[in-house]
Amino acid sequence: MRVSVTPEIVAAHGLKPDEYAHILRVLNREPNLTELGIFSAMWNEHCSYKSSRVWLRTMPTTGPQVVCGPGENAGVVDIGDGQVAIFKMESHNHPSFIEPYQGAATGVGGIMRDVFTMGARPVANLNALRFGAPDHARTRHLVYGVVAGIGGYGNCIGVPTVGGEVNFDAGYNGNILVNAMCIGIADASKVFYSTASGIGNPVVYVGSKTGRDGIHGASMASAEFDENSEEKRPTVQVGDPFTEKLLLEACLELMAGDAVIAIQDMGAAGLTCSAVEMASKGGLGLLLDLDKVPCREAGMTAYEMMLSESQERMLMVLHPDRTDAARAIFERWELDFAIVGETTDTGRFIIRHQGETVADLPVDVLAEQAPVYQRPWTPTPPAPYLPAKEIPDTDDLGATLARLMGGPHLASRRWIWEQYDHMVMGDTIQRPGGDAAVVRVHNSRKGIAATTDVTPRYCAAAPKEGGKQAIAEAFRNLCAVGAKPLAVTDCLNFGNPERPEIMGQFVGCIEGISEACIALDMPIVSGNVSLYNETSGVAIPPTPAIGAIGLLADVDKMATVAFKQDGDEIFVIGETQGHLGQSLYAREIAGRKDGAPPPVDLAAERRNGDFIRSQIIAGNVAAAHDISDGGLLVAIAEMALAGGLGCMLSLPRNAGPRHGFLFGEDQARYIACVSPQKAQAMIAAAQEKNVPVTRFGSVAGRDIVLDGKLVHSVAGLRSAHENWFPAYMEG
Amino acid sequence: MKARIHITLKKGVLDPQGKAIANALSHLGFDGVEEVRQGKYIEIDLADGDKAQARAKLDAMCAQLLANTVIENYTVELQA
Amino acid sequence: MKARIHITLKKGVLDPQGKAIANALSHLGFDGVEEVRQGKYIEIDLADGDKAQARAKLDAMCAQLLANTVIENYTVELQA
Amino acid sequence: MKSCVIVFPGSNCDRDVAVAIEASSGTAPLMVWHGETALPACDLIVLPGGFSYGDYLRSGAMAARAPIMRAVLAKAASGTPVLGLCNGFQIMTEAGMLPGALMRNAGLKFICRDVFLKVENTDNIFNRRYASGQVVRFPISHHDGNYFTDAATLDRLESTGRIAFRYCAPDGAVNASANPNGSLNNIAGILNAAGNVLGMMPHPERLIAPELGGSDGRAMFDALASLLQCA
Ligand SMILES: Nc1ncnc2c1ncn2[C@@H]1O[C@H](COP(=O)(O)OP(=O)(O)O)[C@@H](O)[C@H]1O
Ligand SMILES: [Mg+2]
Repeated sequence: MRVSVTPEIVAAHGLKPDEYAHILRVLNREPNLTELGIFSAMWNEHCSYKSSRVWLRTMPTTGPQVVCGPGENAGVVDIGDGQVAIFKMESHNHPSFIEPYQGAATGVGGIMRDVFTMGARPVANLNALRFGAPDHARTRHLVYGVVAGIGGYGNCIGVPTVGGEVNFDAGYNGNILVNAMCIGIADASKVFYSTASGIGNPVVYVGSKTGRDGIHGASMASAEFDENSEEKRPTVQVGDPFTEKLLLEACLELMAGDAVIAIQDMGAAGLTCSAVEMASKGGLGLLLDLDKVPCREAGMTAYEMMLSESQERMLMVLHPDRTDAARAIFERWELDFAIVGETTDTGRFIIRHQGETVADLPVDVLAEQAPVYQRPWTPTPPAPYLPAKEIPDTDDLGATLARLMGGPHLASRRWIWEQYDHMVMGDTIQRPGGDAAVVRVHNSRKGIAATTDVTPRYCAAAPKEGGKQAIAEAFRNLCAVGAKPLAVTDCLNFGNPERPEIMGQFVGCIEGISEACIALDMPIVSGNVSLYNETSGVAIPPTPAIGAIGLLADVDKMATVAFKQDGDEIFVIGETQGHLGQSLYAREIAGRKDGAPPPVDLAAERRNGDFIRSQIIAGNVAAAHDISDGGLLVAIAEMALAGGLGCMLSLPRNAGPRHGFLFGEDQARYIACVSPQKAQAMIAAAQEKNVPVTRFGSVAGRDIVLDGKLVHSVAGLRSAHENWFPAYMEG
Repeated sequence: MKARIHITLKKGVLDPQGKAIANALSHLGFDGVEEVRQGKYIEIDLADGDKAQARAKLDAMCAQLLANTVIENYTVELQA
Repeated sequence: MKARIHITLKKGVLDPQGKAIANALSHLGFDGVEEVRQGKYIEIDLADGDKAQARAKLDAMCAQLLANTVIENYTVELQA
Repeated sequence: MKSCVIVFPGSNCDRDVAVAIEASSGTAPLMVWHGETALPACDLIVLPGGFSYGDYLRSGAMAARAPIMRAVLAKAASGTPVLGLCNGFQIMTEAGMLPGALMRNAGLKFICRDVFLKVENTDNIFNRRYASGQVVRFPISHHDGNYFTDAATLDRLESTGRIAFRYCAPDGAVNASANPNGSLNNIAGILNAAGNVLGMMPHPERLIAPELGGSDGRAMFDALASLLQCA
């Protein structure tokens, strides 16, 4: 079949006229349709990072703990004892909007493949989700499907889903965000990379058969939505977690030996991206024979095979004399195994099908000469400081607290996490619901703490502060369980980068993230960019989701948020100024969406975080919690709910406006509960480190009481907090 | 009135269940199984007396809830 | 040869999925739904040419794997 | 003690239960591949949790027909203790080792959380270390745990003391609000007539140490280990 390439076809492949002109120049001829498809897959935003690349390069990615930073399937960090943690977060936004169950499920499947491709056994999954307003017509359906899909895939594979975050905001009505993160553990000596080497080595395809799934999915994931997006439906990929479980076990079994030279999972634009990346990294050529590719349907064209996004597939370069042993492993696991090509020294990507050469393209052009854009950007205008006195205090503290705790932003996410198996593998030491999840490194005392964070309303108001805050909050969540923060993965979700104001958000967030990563010693080791999250010209709030991990040397020295016993003293660590701009109180209670978000003092973050961690490890802290969304009183209430205990609080003399003190979202703060016997030691240590501590009360009874007046019973708060989600979902 | 509804995966959409069933059948020694596709079968008892109305209603039920029209097709049969 | 297999819950076996569908339909404003039962529908392509043999084989497949005869009934239809 | 854990494609709690067995008995179990046709001499067989064959078609259906199951059935018939946890329980009912079926949870959702169980029958090798009527806390983690059987079988199970565990409230009350999945009579686990086969949906292997959030499951593995050690 000869289709000549018209401008319409070029446009339908998402290539701009000047990009196509570049193709004509380097090829010195017209590409055929298959070749055009290959270019479009390699050069679209999703694979080439053409709008973001110049900015990603500015991010801090190194540190003594980093074994492998961005550029591979996932980032690799040292966790001591000859072991590494391998982790990454990735978006599956558009597919999840179209078909929430399968979109989310295949997102989880994809991120797990990124991790086990590198030789790690996945040990924990997390997810960062953003949905539209609760009262938007599609929201409930999307929540239902996405949560079921994440659970359906992760539960079946048997990797615990231990954490994540969920926001509801009208800004996501037309573009939900589904960001999935996976963490794996490997021996440092057994990490596998995607750089092919050697000439004439077999290129091997394993896993599921190739079908006509998600053809143009990668391009779809980068195309702005419009009213016609419903028509793009048949490109949905269906996940097969059972096959992925087999693939996981077979790959790890193969990797225990020495057969693998290079390995790459097939994700977006499957065979094309994986083959080109392996060849390009090795400076090689690659020959593929499509007649050897296991297909699910008869009559698939070269174009379809090269662009198929069928799930649960991998491409590897093997040592030729280990190929038979490798085949035996995959056959035992009842997976397809086919030698589909070989490495060459030509530097060309040559594809044969039914006796003909259907593509002959230069590898380096495909992989390295993708366009790179220095997109124009305009900074977000600064938001003015919003003083507490411009916002009224509440006259019913209890009702206000219950409204916050029982509303969509802060209500318990139990409805979600109970659909996720969060205990399988037998190493979940801190379950969902705390500041960070903790999974023990199997057969050791070590623990990996993990969290995902970003506060999009801060990023929208002040991108740079918001970027800093996302890292700072992740840092705090790790410190609050007693973990030493190690490294970060990010998932940068934004609108259309061709609009300067959106690009301005992107740049601002990256600057903030970078500054915070340096100050807090948390390099970025992997990540993903998702742009064009807009519908009919309306962009999502800037949402640079951060996934971070930390290390506990001994899981017995871990803190949780739950109040432990009557009489423990409650301290606020860090300085409270009562910053209400962009707080939940200002937005939800006072209806004020303006104002600057709380400023982030990175030196204070570092100092206070290091302090709380050292106090936890020293055994001085009975319970710890960082203060974030909702402020101090909300954090106290969360500790009370977790422990089933109340408290007697008293406003400090220099508290300033009461609502600012109780609901302000000042950064770099924690609550620490300390037994009376240890309080003096903790205070002395704080003074020595110049860390502000304020006594705020003690754990007592079954009610939250402030200055002698009942604020709310813990039991009553619990029902508000627990009921919102199930009641909402039952609709 | 009784309706029989069949919901099947669209052509070309991966059917992991069907694939696994086909494998299991061949392990059990059943040869000659070329393809297995699994769908749903739903029986609905309706109070309505009018056939045309019932059919319209069932169609709407399928489109709105019973079938996931992104990946599934459906057929409705009405019995007297 | 193509076979269509219907697997339905036996009478008296509670059908949580059917019940949930009935509830959801009424939530969506569909009235007059008296009962919903959900079953499975399986299509099998067989290489066999002989109808009687195929039918015996399909029966055995149902009894041995496709249906759980503790709670389910099955029917097999053969198409040319 | 010699024990075997059967590994089906898609099993995913096989390692977890092996850890529990080793913690109690000091000896790691043998992991036996589903495709084997014979079992070594052993004192305990475990069918672990997970999603054998993806739980496609029906949970446990395909695993119940795996080659190794013939040997498992034979050992069970000759009195070897067999423990089925979660997917293992589903496999047992599908294989006819235990009566009834595990249907989709009444709420239709997958549920992972700790539940309270009332220990009903302690006169068996699995539950000897629990007191009759004791309330224990185990996690559940399943989509298809809604126990169903016909009325006559249910009567027989009830009247012959074959209910091993029932879902209950923290104070031991067995009622509808303590029933997470719609199981008949709040049944969480049952025994065969001889008492050497136990199938249950909850996961005792997940709560065997304080750092995991509790140790109520430990007693089951301790009981098996001590009994089998002096056997
Ligand atoms: N925002 C980011 N920050 C840091 N690294 C990034 C970011 N986005 C992408 N990367 C890195 O770029 C590489 C390519 O990303 P991607 O195409 O998403 O990986 P994959 O092909 O495995 O899906 C990865 O190594 C990823 O970690
Ligand atoms: Mg990858």
